[in-house]
Amino acid sequence: MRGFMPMRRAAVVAIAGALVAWHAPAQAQNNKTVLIPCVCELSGAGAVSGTNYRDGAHIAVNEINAAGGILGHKIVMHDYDTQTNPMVSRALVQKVVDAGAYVVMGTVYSGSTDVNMLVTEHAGVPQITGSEAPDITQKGDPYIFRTSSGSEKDIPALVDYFTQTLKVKKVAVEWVQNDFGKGGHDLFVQAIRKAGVQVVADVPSEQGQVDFSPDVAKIKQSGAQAVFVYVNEEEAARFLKEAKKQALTVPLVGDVTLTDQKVIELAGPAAEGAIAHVGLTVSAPVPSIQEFVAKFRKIYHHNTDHNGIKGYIGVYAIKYVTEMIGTFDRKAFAAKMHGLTLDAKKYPGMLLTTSWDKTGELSRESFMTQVKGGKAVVIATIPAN
Amino acid sequence: MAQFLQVLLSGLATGSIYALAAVGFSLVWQAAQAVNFAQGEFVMLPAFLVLIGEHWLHWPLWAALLFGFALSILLLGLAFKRLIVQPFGPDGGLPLVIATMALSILLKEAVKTFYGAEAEPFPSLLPNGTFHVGGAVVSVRDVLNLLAALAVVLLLTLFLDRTKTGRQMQAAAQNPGVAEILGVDVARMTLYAFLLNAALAAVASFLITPVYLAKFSNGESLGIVAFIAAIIGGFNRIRGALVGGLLIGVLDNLTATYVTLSYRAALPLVLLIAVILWRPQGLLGDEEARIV
Amino acid sequence: MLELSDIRAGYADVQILNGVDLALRPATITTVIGPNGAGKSTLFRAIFGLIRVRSGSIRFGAEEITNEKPARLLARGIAYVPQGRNVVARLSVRHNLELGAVTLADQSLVAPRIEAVMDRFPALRQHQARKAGDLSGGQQKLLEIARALLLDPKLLLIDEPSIGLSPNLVRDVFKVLQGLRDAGVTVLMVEQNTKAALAISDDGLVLELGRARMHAPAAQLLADPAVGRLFLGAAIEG
Amino acid sequence: MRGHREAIGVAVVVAALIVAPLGQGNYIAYLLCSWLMLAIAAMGLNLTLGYAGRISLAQASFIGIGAYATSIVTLAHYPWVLGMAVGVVLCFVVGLLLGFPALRVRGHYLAFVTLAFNSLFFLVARNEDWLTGGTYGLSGMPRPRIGPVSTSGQLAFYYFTLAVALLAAVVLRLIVRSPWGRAFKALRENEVRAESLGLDVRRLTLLAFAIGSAYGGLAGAIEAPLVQYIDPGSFDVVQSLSLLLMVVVGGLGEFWGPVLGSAVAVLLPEALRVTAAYYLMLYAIAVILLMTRCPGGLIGLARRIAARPARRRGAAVS
Repeated sequence: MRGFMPMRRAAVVAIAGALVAWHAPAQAQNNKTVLIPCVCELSGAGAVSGTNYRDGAHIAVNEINAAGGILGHKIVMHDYDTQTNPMVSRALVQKVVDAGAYVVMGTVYSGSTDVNMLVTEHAGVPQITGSEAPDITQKGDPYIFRTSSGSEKDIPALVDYFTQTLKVKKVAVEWVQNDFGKGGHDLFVQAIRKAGVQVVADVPSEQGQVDFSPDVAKIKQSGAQAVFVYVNEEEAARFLKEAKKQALTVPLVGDVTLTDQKVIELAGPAAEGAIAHVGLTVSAPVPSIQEFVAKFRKIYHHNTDHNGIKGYIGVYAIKYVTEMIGTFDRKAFAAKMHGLTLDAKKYPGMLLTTSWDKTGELSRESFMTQVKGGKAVVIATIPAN
Repeated sequence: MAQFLQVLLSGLATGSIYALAAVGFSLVWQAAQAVNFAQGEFVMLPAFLVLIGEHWLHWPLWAALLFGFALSILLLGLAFKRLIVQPFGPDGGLPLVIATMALSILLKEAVKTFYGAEAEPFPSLLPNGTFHVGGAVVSVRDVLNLLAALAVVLLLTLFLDRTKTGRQMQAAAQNPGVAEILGVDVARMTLYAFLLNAALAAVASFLITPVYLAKFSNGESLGIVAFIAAIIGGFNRIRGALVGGLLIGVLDNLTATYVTLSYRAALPLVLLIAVILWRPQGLLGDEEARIV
Repeated sequence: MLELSDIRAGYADVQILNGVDLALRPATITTVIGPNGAGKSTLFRAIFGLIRVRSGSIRFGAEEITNEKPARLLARGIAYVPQGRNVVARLSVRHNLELGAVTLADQSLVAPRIEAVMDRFPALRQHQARKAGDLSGGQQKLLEIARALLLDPKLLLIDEPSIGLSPNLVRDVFKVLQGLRDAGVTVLMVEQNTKAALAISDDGLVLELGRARMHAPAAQLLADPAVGRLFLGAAIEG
Repeated sequence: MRGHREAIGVAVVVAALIVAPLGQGNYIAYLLCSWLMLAIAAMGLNLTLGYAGRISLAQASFIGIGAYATSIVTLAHYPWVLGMAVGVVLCFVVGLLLGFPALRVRGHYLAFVTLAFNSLFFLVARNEDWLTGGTYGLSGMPRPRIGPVSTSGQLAFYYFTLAVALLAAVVLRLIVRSPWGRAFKALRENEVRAESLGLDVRRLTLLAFAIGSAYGGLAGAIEAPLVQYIDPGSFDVVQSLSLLLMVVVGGLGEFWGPVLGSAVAVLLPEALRVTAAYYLMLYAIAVILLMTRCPGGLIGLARRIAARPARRRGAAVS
């Protein structure tokens, strides 16, 4: 008897838990709604990106629903937390696909998207991801679409900047050893070498690293004429502070993060002079983006990063494309979106004119920005490619 | 040479912060046989309490600091002992370890949910300048951090060795049974150890957060480094934790500069395994004290 | 002096003392004898408030002291030297002595009293700066006794003082106890070396299965053939 | 009598597990697979920690070794069985080696040695791209074929996982019930006594580590084809801590403890999804309360509740 009891309890718990699990979301679907779930990193290492992506998406959902929905259907968006765990993300995408999702929003972390896009591809459900790793759109998956361009799109602009604007022959690379940093690092090192520039210091750092003094000391010693910095926000701020402390005076150039408002706030005066190529940025000197950023702050009482914008335009893209095809047809949706350009003048929810190619890769115009007087200022505009 | 000096000095500055966390950790370990898996979060939290005072209650910095310090002692000292450690009795064992792991999740999640997931700047309490030593650039802040850590450990050692209360704490930690028959208030002495740990964590928090930035996940690596520092140095010695902390800070930087960057995190781990296997009492510890 | 009536106490589910009655005469040495598991050490722990007395009462002089905390009992003039090693190894000899006086209300008395006990135990004065853990076993035991004397106790509970000591040291310890008795201190002792202990005692108490079987002058117990067969012979042979 | 009832109970549960995913869609089948996978790993940890009393904070690294071995072998188009065998044997050997520190130190010290091992494993998995794919990880592992039957469908893979898990449970049951198992328990209760009973404490300790680790490897061999993607982050120290939590929350040293503990860990986020951001906090508070009130875990709690009326009846009679 004693041996048997716990097992029965286990079964009861398992069954009770499972019942809760599979009945809740299914009811949401009736004929006047459309299910667009958001599967995101709400906890774990990717929580900041994931929550911003979700919050941005919800702003769009509320606006669209207030204006009558998509083709008269109200959007129902439930949030699912992947815990930044690829295995969980796959389970959750499977779950929302089973529940009849029209289009899936998320995930932001490339490691997760790599896994769960297998599920949407298999089921033929379009997925609007926030991931920027190059391989996402290189797998021939017809149902994956980006909300910002992959890092491989940014690299040519950066290489041009090092070779043509800065005219340097020796660079150092400071990068973070996660899938984001490694993706950028590999592409950049390959491209800059091809352009005849020598990489004199290749410095990997840990995610969450706090002491950047050996990194900066190594770069200083290497005689690099400029540094390519490819790390996440807090690490970027710590790196900038250490660089300032050790009086590293060569240009520091990054992608997206280095001139991010958050980094400027965290690094204070140490951020002054930092340069970055930004695709989609909250500091872009474009009225539509500034309006969105203000709107976000008003609703959530904190600032968003570019992931908030990605979530927002992702949902609007779903609306516009669906209205173009006139029906909730997943296959037609994916077909329509390939090779599509949405002009921001006609489709204001896109904030900036945006195009997708046949792989789901995205392009729009981008900017070179530099921190001047505590603000990121655009120093050059790079057309869409 | 300038490079060597540079990373050595930076390593000492970082190591001094590890040392503060490690000292408190070994105090609690000795006093209550409790390995606190939430130690890293104990260093993360006080900075956020200050930020709450500053940004939510709109108090001046000094009041916010005082508020953060007092609340840390209350929450991480008193409440931690009463609500989490005490119910387990004298030998908490594994369930107590699990409870502190759960506490670390709770603290992280609470900060993330109620304050925010993004890193926040933290006001610097120390002057910002830099000066040059033999070609290395040293910030005043780093030097002051190091001095502060040394001073705290020195004062603590003096307190434990030179005052009657300190010696009662030592007796209560080393041999609670004897302390009790001599009339030492063992429960009170144990409480002092918890309060001291909370105070040290708060000091460490205020010193490092201007550099580390305030983030809910700051404790994750710091907690582990504190364990490692305490064990390497010898957990039954206050100055062992100090030496362990400084050693890890310096070795970490030297490895990163001269040996390997991808494996920079491996060195303290290898050192830890080696110390545990060949000298479990730690580099400075003595053998007579019990091994938990 | 010390009066126990119908004391019951034990650990968790096991009751060890099953109704102990005892009255000590002032300024005497009383040795408790009995087989292993009779509850000798438990009796001391119960008197000194280290385990809960479940029923019965303990009186010291005119006062009820059942289940009082050690710190209170020390203040009343009861000191306890448990069996085994009980020094704080990493503190110096002098600091160990000081610890014996933490409950003393007037801390200005501590220094002179330490001087006084060091007069009594010159070896301790000689080693006062050394770590207690570095002393020999016998010296540690002397340190413990000295530490117990700092508060000028009226009653000394001492458990197995001779374990691990050389015969010379045992003699020294017994001499100290006799000296204390002569100075008016009441001593209650458990001792495996029963014959030698009874020889210096005034009274003896036979404890068996958690009850006091016999309480009589030591000489009478030494002469009792039944006691000798049951409790003394084994101890001497073993 | 007792054995008989237990047999019926197990039969009912197995029957329930067989029908559980029917008609429930892929998600439930997937969820049940991850539960069974974690249960296998937790069972192994329970053998090392719950039965033999040696703590290990490295179980996730063994899942990792099993998963990488299986992935590398199956991505090279060799059968899953081979990958699984390589992974399990590798874990057994590495577990044996990791058992050596357990001969010298225990308790918190052993916890830190194993924790350090897990961190080192993470670094190697991340840095040695040539073997492990580095931060990008490995993906696209095929699911096994059993003769002509492919398990690439979610339901088929569930039954495959269930079969493996049941087999693993039966083997563990045999181990626990064997003289070995009793020796493990003796080792946990009192090492000196175990030695005096003539048990070879050295060999038992090493075996406890090796077998527990091999179970981790088996779980990894399931995880690779289940998720079809692995990266170093899936096997870091945090995962080891959460496995430890599962074992202790379920009930340390209880045969069904890890099964229950992993079920709670997998299903609780689902059950508490209404509480959104607060669920981890609620879970943490629940664990703290459980540990302070009932260190025996959920099974200990169930026992206590089951025993209470009996005790009351007993009291009334006396």
